[in-house]
Amino acid sequence: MSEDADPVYLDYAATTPLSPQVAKRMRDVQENAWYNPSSSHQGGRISAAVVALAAEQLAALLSVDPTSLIWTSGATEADNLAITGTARQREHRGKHLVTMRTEHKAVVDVFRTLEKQNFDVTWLDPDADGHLPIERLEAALRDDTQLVSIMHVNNETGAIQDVAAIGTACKKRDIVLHVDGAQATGKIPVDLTNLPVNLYSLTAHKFYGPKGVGALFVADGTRIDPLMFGGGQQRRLRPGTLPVDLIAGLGEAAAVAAVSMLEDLEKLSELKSRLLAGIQDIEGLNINGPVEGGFPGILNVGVDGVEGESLLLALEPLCVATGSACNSQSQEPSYVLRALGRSDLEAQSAVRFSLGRPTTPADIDIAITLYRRAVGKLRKLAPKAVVQ
Amino acid sequence: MSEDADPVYLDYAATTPLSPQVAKRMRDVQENAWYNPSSSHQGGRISAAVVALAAEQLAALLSVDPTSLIWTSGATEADNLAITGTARQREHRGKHLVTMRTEHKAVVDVFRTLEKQNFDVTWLDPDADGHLPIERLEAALRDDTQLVSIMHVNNETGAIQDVAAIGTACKKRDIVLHVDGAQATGKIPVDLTNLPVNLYSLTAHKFYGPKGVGALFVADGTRIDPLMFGGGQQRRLRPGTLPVDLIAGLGEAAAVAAVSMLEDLEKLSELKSRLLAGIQDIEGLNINGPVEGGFPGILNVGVDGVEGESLLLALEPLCVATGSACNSQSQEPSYVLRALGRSDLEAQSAVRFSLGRPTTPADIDIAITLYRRAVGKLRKLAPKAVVQ
Amino acid sequence: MSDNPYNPAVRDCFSDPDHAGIVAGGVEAFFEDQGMRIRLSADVSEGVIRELRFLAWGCPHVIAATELFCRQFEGRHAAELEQFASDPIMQDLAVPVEKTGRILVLEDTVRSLRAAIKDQLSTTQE
Amino acid sequence: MSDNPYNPAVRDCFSDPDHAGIVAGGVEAFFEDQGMRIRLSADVSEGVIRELRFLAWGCPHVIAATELFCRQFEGRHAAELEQFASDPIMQDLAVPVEKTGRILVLEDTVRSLRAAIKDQLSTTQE
Ligand SMILES: Cc1ncc(COP(=O)(O)O)c(C=O)c1O
Ligand SMILES: Cc1ncc(COP(=O)(O)O)c(C=O)c1O
Repeated sequence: MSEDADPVYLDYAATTPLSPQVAKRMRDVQENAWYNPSSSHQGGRISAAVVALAAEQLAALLSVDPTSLIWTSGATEADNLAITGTARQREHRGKHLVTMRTEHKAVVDVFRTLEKQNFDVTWLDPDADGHLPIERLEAALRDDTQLVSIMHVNNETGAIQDVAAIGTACKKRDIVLHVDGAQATGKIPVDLTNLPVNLYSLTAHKFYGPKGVGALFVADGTRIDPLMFGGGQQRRLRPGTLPVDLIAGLGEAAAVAAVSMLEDLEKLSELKSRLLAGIQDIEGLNINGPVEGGFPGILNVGVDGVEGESLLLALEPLCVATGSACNSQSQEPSYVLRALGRSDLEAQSAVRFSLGRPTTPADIDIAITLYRRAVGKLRKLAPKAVVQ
Repeated sequence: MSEDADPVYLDYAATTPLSPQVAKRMRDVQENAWYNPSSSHQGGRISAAVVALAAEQLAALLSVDPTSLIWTSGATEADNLAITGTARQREHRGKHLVTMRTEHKAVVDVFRTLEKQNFDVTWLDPDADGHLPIERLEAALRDDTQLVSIMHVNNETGAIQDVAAIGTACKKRDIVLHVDGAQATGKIPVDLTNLPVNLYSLTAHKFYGPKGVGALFVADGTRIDPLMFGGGQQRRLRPGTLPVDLIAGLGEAAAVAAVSMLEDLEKLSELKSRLLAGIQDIEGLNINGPVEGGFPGILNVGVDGVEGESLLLALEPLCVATGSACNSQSQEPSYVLRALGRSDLEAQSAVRFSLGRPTTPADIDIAITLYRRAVGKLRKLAPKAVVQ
Repeated sequence: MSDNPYNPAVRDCFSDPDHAGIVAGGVEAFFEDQGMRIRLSADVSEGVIRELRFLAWGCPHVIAATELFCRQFEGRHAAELEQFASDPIMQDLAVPVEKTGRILVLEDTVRSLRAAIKDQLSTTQE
Repeated sequence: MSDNPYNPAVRDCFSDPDHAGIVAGGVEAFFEDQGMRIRLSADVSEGVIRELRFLAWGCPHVIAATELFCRQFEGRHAAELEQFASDPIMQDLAVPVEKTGRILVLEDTVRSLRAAIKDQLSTTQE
């Protein structure tokens, strides 16, 4: 960054830089295996082998079979493919679908579109911490329910859903479960062999892999309709030339994550505690999301009496998010926090600190100082509300 | 390549390596501007500026406004988005669509899917050279025709369509014209300000840019429905985190192409002539596609009495394609060559030599030697057909 | 994809709001709309605005616009407030169109301040 | 995404088909099916296949299988042709399932060769 001096990046839930190992692997592939993996000549075979290795690496991280992975351009596409693909595939059986209000836009907007196409969508509310009470899910399931889509780790609050319980509830009723694992993959242990999940979405750039590539896990026996057509690549489920270097980068990121995950988690927990300790005495501070047990890389806090956009500017050179990165173009208060019961005013002051592998205690200390200063400054600047 | 010794790559229509300038630019972005361009903080703005520059670079190559470009994962997605998006957007006006039999799978398979959804598709045949006679198009257009999709440069034969004439015919009747420019962009001059085209698809990896990124040009006033949903990115037409490094690479590839195109074309013409001169005396050789006036980077030839798959293996270490790279998994004779009037037997022996910026006269000479030897060997091996 | 949404003038006014605060015992104006709140207070004597202070709750453009207003009108004749229009300020601060409505809250507050100063003058002259 | 579709045995038989050709005046068999064509010719004397040659039109697996057959049976007793089965050859060459049908063309040609040799023997013994 060069715009201003010494920025501190605490927005790793929005995106991450390439891990050095990933960058190295991608460079190697770009130089020595840049062929089209579908070509039947020697070059094509070299690239195909690179793709096969990446599939193994990612499969190992998730404990799945390499052949169950479909490469996509990211989690957005994987979510679209999984949800629309299942809805279409099972349309003749029933048109009831279930999801949560706190899902990412890449899920919410797909369901909104399906609603317009006469699908019947039940939008479940989380509890105040962001979790889905399993009774709420059970109560929503019907004879004609075909699909449940629930995210694993929430991108705004870090809340982790009980995927095992959700999956068990679905499986009993032969309902397909899709899980948006964009914020979980490579960050917390995900063992899809032992989770009753049919479809699982992920994206590489959230765990130090390249942007523009992701994957959809499709369990054996789960059938979905494709979203795009052309070419016979990937079992006709997803056409297009395979970006061999991006796929290699995704595989390598998975391999790195597999090795460093526990260490990463421990470090993130310590850093999150440090951050919380540094700001929790601020008057009127509230935590958005689970106080305990959430993903330790995310801390979302709001304060009274401070306007969100001004807070963000006053925090510079700290790079944090007000809501989800994907919502940050709009100034509307986060619908995720609203679903947790926050008022518009509370929601709009929310700041998501998201920590990553490169984060240091010094970064946290700077963040604490900047946050305290910004809140103090804006509070001093604010006139008292006058009830008119 | 390491599998065997000294391969000669003449499959640049399948994919190309990164130009050194593109690789350099991408590395720089990966290190210094790897943020999420949608983030409203300092980092996000740095990445947004990178994306804006890339849009300008690509816009300059195509003579369009930067705001008319939608980033996609490649031409496959751009084709799907353009065709499905137009068909859906204009469905209420009419359900007749027109395309050619010689289109890429990423177009053909989308129209096939639309046919299943009760759209009425007219499949036009090319002449023997691969061109679309404009009277054939005119004759096919009806009052309820909403979309025509014709590719610019054919990926198997190099035939170049008269996009200006096609566009004029469409414009008169308020029909949307989509052009698949995957094999044209960055290779031949494309001036979309002066071509009556509504939608134009492209993919970076065909002109020394990265794999996994492409774009769709959407002319001012042309409206399409999105294919995917989620997030507000890209005017709600295409969601997902923007892969800033890939987009930067696409922009840079466009900038390089703008500078080197004429020189590239001249060189390719010379190399193609050299190749043709070296093999044209082979008995029973025929050229698939235009003998004159096609894209000089592609030469597609067939020979009597030789089986295609064996020819490909006998040609090793020459890396060439039998049909389109995207079809090469299937052993079926190319439907493109069949549409040109070739028999199955003729089509299956076809070899596409596609030359690129790194191709040298020495590569061509090796290709000539290998091709002559392989044809000779397989012909010697072939028993005469016995009419039973 | 956004360019930097805050031009240097916004950044300067926002990060160094010299006129933040309240003029104790000064003329006051307060306006609240669209979730924005602006409070102006002024020390006016002999028709001249000797001191002009603000408090504001809103986005950076609202805060910067209010600070800029104070910078521009402190020291000038109160009568000149008549000439105030938000357009030049919006230009100086490159306020995006979608925020125009917010800046009009400043206009309303300034109008209210003018009225309050007139009131005070008439009270004083009585 | 394909692994290398040709194992080393295929590559060897395909690139060095020592047995390509025709035995002039030998016993002949020809079979054509599914677009594949195989011609075998053999010099058989005293019940032994002294020389075995082939011509083939087809994919690399067909050519390699035919060459491999020749390598295996040249020099052996013609009676041993009875033992010929395409399964071991398909295994040696790792022939993909979708090509199994093509290799059966070889089986048919060998059967036809066997018959031709028998014919010749009976003619000779007459
Ligand atoms: C939970 C969740 N799902 C989906 C996505 C979409 O990922 P991408 O933008 O890489 O497609 C994101 C991140 O933006 C996310 O956090
Ligand atoms: C004419 C044409 N259209 C579309 C495509 C698809 O491009 P991509 O695979 O990059 O999506 C290709 C190349 O594969 C092509 O040659």
